[in-house]
Amino acid sequence: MIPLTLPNFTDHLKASIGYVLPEVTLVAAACLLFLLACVRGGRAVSFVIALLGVASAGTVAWFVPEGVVPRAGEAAANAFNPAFAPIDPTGAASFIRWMALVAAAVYVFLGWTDCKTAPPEYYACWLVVAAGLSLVGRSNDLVTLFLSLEMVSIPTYVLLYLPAVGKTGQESAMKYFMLSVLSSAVLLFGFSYLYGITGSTNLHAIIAALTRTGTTDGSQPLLAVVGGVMVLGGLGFRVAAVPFHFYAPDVYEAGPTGVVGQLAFVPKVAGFVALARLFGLLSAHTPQLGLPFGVENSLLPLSMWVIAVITMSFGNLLAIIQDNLKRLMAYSGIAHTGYMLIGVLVASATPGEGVARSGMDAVLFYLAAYGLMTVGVFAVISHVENPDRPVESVDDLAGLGRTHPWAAAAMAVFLFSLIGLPLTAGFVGKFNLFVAAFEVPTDTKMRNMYQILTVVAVVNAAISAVYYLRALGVMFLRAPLKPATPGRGLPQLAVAVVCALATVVFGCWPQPLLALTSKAAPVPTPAPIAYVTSTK
Amino acid sequence: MITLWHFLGVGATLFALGLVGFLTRRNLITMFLCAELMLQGVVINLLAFGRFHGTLSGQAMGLFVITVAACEAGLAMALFLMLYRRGKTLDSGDWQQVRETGVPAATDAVPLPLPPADDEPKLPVPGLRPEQVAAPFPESSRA
Amino acid sequence: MSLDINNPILQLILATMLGGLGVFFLLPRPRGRWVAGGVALVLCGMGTLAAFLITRFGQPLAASDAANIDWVGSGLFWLFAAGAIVFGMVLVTQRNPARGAIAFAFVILSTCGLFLLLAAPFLMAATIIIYAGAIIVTFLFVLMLSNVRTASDENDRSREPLLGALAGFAFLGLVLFTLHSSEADSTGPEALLTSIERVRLTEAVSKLDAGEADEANNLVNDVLVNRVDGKPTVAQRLASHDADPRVAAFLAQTIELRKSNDKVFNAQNAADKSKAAAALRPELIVYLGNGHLPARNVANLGTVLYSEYLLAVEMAGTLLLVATVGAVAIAGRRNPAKEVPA
Amino acid sequence: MPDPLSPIGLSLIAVTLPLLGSVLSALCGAARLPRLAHMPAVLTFAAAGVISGYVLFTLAGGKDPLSYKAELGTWFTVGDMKVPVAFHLDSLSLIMLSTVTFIATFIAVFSASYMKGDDGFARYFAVMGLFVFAMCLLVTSNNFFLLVAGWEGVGLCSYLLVGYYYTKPSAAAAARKAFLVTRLGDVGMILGIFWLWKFGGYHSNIDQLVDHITHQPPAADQITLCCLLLFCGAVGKSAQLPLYVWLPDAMEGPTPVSALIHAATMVTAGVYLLARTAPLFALSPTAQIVVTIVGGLTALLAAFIALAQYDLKRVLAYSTVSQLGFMFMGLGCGGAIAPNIAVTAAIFHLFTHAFFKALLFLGSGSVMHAMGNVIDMRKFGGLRKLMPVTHATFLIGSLALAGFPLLSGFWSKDQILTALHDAGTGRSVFHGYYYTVYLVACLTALMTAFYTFRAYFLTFWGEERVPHEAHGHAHESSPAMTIPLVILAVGALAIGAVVDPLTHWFGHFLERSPVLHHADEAFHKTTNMSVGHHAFNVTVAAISSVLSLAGIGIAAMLYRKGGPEKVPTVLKPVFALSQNKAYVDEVYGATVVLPAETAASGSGQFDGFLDALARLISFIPRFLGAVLRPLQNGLVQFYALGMVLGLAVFLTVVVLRSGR
Repeated sequence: MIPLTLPNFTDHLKASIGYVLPEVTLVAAACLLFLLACVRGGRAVSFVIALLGVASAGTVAWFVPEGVVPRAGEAAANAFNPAFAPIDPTGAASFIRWMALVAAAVYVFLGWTDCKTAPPEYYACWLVVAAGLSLVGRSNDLVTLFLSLEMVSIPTYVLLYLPAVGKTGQESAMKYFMLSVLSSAVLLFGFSYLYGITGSTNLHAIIAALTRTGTTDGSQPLLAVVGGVMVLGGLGFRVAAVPFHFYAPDVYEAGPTGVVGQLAFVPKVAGFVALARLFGLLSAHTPQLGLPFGVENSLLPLSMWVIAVITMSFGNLLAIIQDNLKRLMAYSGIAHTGYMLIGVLVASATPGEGVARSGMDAVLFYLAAYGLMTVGVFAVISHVENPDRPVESVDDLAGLGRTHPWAAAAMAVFLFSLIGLPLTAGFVGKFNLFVAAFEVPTDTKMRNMYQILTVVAVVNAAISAVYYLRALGVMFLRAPLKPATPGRGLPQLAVAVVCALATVVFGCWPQPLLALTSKAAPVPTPAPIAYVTSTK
Repeated sequence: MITLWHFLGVGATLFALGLVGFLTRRNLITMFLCAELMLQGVVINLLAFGRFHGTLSGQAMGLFVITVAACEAGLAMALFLMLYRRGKTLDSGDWQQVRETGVPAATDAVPLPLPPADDEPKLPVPGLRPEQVAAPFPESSRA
Repeated sequence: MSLDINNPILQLILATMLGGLGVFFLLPRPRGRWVAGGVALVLCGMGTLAAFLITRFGQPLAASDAANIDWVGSGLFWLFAAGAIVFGMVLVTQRNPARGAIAFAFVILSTCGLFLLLAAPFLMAATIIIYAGAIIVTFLFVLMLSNVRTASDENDRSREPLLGALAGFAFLGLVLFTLHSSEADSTGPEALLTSIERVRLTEAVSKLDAGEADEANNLVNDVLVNRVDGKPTVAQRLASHDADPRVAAFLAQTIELRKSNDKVFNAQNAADKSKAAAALRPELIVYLGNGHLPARNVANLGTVLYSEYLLAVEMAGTLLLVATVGAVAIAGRRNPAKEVPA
Repeated sequence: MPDPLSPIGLSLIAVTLPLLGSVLSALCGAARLPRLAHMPAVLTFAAAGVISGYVLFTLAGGKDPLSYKAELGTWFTVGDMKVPVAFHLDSLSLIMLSTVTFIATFIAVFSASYMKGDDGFARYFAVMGLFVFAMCLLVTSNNFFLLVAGWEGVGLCSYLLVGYYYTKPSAAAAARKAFLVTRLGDVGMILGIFWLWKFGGYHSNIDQLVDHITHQPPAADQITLCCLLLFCGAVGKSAQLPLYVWLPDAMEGPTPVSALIHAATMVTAGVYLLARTAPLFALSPTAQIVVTIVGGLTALLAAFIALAQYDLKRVLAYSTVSQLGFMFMGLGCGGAIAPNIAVTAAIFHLFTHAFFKALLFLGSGSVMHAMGNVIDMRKFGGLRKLMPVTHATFLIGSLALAGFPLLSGFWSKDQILTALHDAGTGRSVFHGYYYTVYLVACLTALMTAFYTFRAYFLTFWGEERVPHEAHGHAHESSPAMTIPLVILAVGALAIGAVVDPLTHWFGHFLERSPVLHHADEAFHKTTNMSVGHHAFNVTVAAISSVLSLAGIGIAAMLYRKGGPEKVPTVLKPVFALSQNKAYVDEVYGATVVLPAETAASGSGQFDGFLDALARLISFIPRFLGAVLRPLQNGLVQFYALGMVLGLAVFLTVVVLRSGR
């Protein structure tokens, strides 16, 4: 825009800075750590500073109010309408922020053994990742969204390389880097078309324009569809959906355990949230506008359906034949991505017509539950492994029940949760997703494909029990292969135990988390609200 | 005055070329340059759309794309340097140690052509006495 | 579908296939590389692509009528576009990575030319500076690391040349097809000002400069308020262009300005008229947006960056910091082979 | 929150007590007091048994509908669905609760002695406590969540207990097989529950859901689909065709575990589930006839396989499968006669079966204990003198299982046969099927008597032989093991007669459950048939008595002498007998023994075939995985190619489909 009168710069600043104070705090802590790196900071100091940074970010997030955000429509003529600000603190924003902050704290503990080579840099990069994740949840502009996604991936390249001194570690860092660059380019190509077709980088404006520019038969213009598919491809890489999943097994296998634990979770959250924001599934303002890539007006949901089916089946099939534990977790993560795509699909059904669930709430819950279990598994691996006793194949877990009872008990909880046994968070998450898919009425264009998808998912969940159960059996029903060595790093054990407790607590009493997620992704209201009064 | 579509065509072509290069060329540096080529295509798209809409958002976004590309380039340099130090090669195909068990490593069937015959004169290896050449002076005459 | 050479779909398919085949032949490999044929095919492909673009979308920088074709602009466009694509081809197919890097530098120069045509001088400069720096560094690396005179795996072999070329050019074909059909059904993006309107407003600016303020004003009225060749006026389009309230608010402001300016012009008051004529110029600049490019471009871009995208600037700064420190941390490690004896 | 002294409050206390016991047992293990680990389990099971028994007796009289509900607050809310922690106590769940806790108490007492000195003593009782808790949760829950929680909980405990001797690879394999095969059935069940929710207005409480569906029934084929999907779960858990393959393997666990989980309680969960959802099944006669036919086939096949087994526990395992088949046959009659009669018959059989099957398993455990863990009947024999108490109680159990007149098993089996007979002669469209199944059931009853007594005679008759593994402690087990046997034997002997045929208490008590009432209503609405009452059918009873006696008689003729030398060829005793009555016996041999032998071996083959099929099914995912494996070949450019090709495919489809 070329303004007639130059705006007051501080107006723009005021419009957004209040919404990102905790992220600013995180980045400030990261800068402090970078400074510390100049004077050779030790591990303990870095650890404490990182933790303090997270804690102060949490404090800021808790005590500084986000301000009252006028609903769309109240301030139509106002150029600083929050719906058109680069930051949108509504919707799932604060849920994602808290998720990022909790994850930040958890990963500070989890990185204890991995950060040895360069502790300040390691923790600083990690804090930037957390800030990026939080910003993904509140970006309301293509530019901000792209940059926050990069804030998640660029430090990750560094993190993957820093602790990895072995050849395979380098290899995994290289693979992730190259493929991530490729997927970024694809994503950007999609962004450029989305911007081009609508003339704005603002997500809200993009969605509003796309829902209106449909041709006579209600389908999207081709340019927008191409943009949508490219975005799906670029973000499919982050969530590790087939066929964009290729990097996951290799990187998980050879990457440093703590970082892989992060890689298994953070990009997934970022990817799903970005996808939801771009497709208008997750903002307090957008549901009223309709869906740019909904079931009725594009083939994208059908593509996602296919991707979901392939992803969950592929993940499970390859996980069954794995011997390497971390590789197994990679394929398991791919399968779980498939389950989560169900929720995104449900959300892309026409809102309001008998859909009792927004679908994204189920995804958010599942992300939280999946985070708990998968981070927990990697915490256990990181705790148990050491140079004398590397944990590579599943058989390396043999006898864990006797040598490391606490870690084994936590691991058992995670595996049960990954299987989806009742009274664990994993069960509630799966249940939530499946019921949401089942509830979708069959009179949409997709007919009863949601129900078919659920059947496929339930069968897949049953298959997945095979490999989790094998790990479980090896842990408890076999004698240890190597003499017991004491667990390395108490922080990881603490993480594992806390995650296990949370898994059980959220499994037995999921209501608080469910309330949060359904608040973060409310059921869309069907009636469109006129949000712009045309200028007379 | 402006036809958007020509520029979009050029942008798409650059992007596709970069894609082909990324998929086929095995030198890591060339691969990375091809990725940058893709980003150039994206930037052309952005600027063309920006010009078309008469807004500056496109240019701003293009600027950020270039910034991020620069970040990636910096990291790529460091990463490739370390990879080269370890493996003495920049061939992306040499980094395939991590893969599914039981899947054979990809090898190249066709041998490389022999290096062309070298016509340039060879300098003797320093520090060794050239064998064929007889010493013009006796040992003692050297200072 | 008849095999009419002017059929854009046919041209599109032909261009993609020729290009793909040419690149396939050109890609380095130990045996069976056919350079001459590849070059010929690629050139044919590029020609067909150009033919497709012209058939489908006309001359790149066409004016309202044939007499006004901007030959210089068109020529520059074709020059830079061809340069970018040719050097891109060289980068992709060149065996020697050092030459590839130089080719990339030329790609950058060509795209910077295109940037200029797209009224983005700042980006042009920034790209040259950033990439020149990056390229020189890359170049040094290439020289330092891969100074191999013999054939080597990474330079003289291609990974899956057929499938790679197929994937890339299939992608290109699809995107071109998308462009082809997007323009056809006019669901393409909707610009605030069409190109013809821009031309007319530029004319108005020149009239204003020539002292013909009244005519300039009439021209502006023609374009903005009355009608432009049957298409909806800006004011009408404004009502529908409500996606982004910032745009709407801005346009509303300009329309107000137009009304008041027009009133003054119609008042036949000489003193007021000169004042209004003085006000008409900034107004026109507003309409034209970047009408005064490149002079105002940098300033406007700066305004945008430091108002709308201020947060993004900060984030980009963070990213640069992380990347720099990270690169130092990665590369600053002493000989990793020593650390692990394996 | 219910009053703790109200019936439901007491029942909830009874439900939680085993959990407490489990935790305490685990603590005993952790506190290095593993020897005391059985105390908490035994005491809490006993207390739970006493409490549920007390509740049962206080509520036994009266004619009012018996239904207590309790909600312990909201568990969670998902969309429109509010899930409370809801419990439901009616006659059905009360009978299940009492049976489970009662039997569990004695099995715990028995195990305390049986498992003495084992390494995992504390672990054993901790898991057992957890199992009993899960089972109680399963039978008292009023929503499908808790039910599924209990359902998976018992599966998990079964996994842990079957794999108890984890050093044996076969035990670990059996444990995994049991878990995975039952989960295969659970897939169907979960989907069935989803579908039920869809039709049932997303009520999470079972009673509300059932009410909703019975009042606004969906299309017949939809409700049939739901019912059959639910039945899938029951097929897995209750080891019916074709998913029964896990149960015989599950005998790798300690014998008391087999007695508790794989005979008396967990495997009946499927029967309970169908009884609990009887009103839904009443809406779909088609589903009912499927249930009956599956039950009939299972009963017949398992009986055939049992004919040729030499492993005492395996004979009992197959007999369990067969008896569960009987229960499903009975349940399925609800499509042709009043569901109330059908369910009563099935639950009554479940009830008596729990006693005599637990008794038989514990008896076999006692034998096994004395024989040094040898269970092959060819290696021992003539133990009746050596182990008099075990012998006597085992005899009673065998008689009850064989359906010897006036014992518990006789009455309950008679009710099922009567139900089948009535259904077969009734007005149902499927009456021909029912009558066929009735004939199958009669044949199975004959075979049951035969193989039971074959096992009995082989073990306890003939000359005394003891395998060398016994190491000289081949003697009667300690009182801690025999007393539970005696008590269960009393139950097997008399409880059937006491509770139903004489007093009709059982039927009347069960009838008071609102579930059966609803089922009758739905049945009446669907089939337009009147709701009859159970009547003792003298002909059926006489036929079943004759069959039972005939089976016992044949077994006595063939195996009375016991002994290994006669066993390998069944025809040998026939030959010996034929010396003086040659003609008759040859005919007998040709008409009875040979076909029986052939059928038994044929069934064995079929069993093997099913096993191979199961292995094939489990192989398919691995095969597909191996096929997909080369995709991950470690080359970064190949990965990129995969990504781009995938993208290109999606782009092609989307662009060409969207762009007209």
